[in-house]
Amino acid sequence: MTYSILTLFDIILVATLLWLGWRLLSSEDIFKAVVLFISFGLLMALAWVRMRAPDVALAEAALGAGLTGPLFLAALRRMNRSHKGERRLDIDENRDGDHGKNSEPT
Amino acid sequence: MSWLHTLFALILLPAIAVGMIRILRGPTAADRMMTAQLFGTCGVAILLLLSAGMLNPVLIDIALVFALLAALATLTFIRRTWQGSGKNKHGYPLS
Amino acid sequence: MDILYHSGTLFIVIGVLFFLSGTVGLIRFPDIYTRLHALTKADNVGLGCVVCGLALQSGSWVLTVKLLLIWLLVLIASSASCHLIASSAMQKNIKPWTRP
Amino acid sequence: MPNDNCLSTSHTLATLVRRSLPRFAIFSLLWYALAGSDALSWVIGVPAVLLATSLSLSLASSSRLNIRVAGLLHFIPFFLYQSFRGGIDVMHRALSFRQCLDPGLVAYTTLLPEGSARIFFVNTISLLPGTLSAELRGDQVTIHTLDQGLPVWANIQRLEYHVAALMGETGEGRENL
Repeated sequence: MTYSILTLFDIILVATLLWLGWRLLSSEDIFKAVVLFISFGLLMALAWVRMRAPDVALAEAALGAGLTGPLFLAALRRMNRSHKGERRLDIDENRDGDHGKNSEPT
Repeated sequence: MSWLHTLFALILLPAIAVGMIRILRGPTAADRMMTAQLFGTCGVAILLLLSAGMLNPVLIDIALVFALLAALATLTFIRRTWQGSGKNKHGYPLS
Repeated sequence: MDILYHSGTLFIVIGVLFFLSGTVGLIRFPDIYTRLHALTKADNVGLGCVVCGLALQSGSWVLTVKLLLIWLLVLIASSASCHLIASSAMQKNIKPWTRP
Repeated sequence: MPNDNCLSTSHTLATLVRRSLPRFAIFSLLWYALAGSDALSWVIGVPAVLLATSLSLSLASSSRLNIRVAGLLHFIPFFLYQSFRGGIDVMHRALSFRQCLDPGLVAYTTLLPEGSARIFFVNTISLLPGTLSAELRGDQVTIHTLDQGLPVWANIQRLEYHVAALMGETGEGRENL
């Protein structure tokens, strides 16, 4: 009983991971890709757990979701700033104005 | 009778998968980030249930790391990416 | 022992239901503030119920303390980040959705 | 913000010990809960606990956090019950066939003093049924509510009362209004 449930769990997990990876690579909005990457790290940690490698899962959770995520976010901000050619700190108010935001007025 | 816990973990996994729609769609950046936070909380619950289902107490430690680090990403996002600078306009005490 | 186990299972079922309804709310609700409601409340309560259920079933003090610690951490982290998201959304003048 | 004036008195050492001892005890208990009863784990544990104590002392704000035990005993059941109700409320709204939302913003002026009590209050608002703290400017809290028909003010006043009792801030309070 447990094994069949776990097999189903694995199938859903792998399918979600593949879908996530595909969307992550094909996404045009970089911020969306970063968030998808963080989620990918979290799910990948679950996958390592299922492969009975809890130590790798621990490292994946710490590095994949906890360290690279914030690093990517900080890098995104810096990239955005240099992309605009500005050195001022408080300028990039609507960073996501170019792609995502269409319904909320700013 | 640990299959019951595994079953609950299995039920929670689609909750994560469906939440991904919000990442793909969600109009503002914060909507996407919120969903990553949902993944963190849901991931903690799945890990706790799996640790009972797979009879492996080590997974609880991984859940602890999840709980700590999922929030870190959200906070970095708010402070660094979304909210202009780190300057704080309303006097919300940061310390 | 049996009663403890079954009441733990009941708690876990309730917690899983909370999680599912939180996800449904995240998909269905119209704007960022209402989605924050769904996320923070449903997920924290859901995790609380799951933790309570597992603690009832675990029967060991150290494990119970650890589980409660995880819940406390998630509680603090998510309520703080919820407030931060809401306040910076206000700061960016995102209008709350109102009933038409 | 570091504050040095509290350590500048003559009994610096006594103050330091009195402030650090509870933290030390709490962090030691935490380590025990995390690492288990293995005696060898304290090789890492003792430095970690010392580091955590010194870090938490240097990060602590000037307003001392004095939590009343009686207040805590009243607060925990209140908090658990209210957050459970909040979960039920959200579940009902999310799963109901028609969308029954009527969101709006409510302004509230808190009487809690600046510092940890106010921060704690603002963060717990988000766990009450139907309310979410959206903004904090000085003592003005802007609250987003899921349903304007809910008794938001009454709920929040009760929470404020409980937080005041928890933090030992009773006395100067509601009766001035």
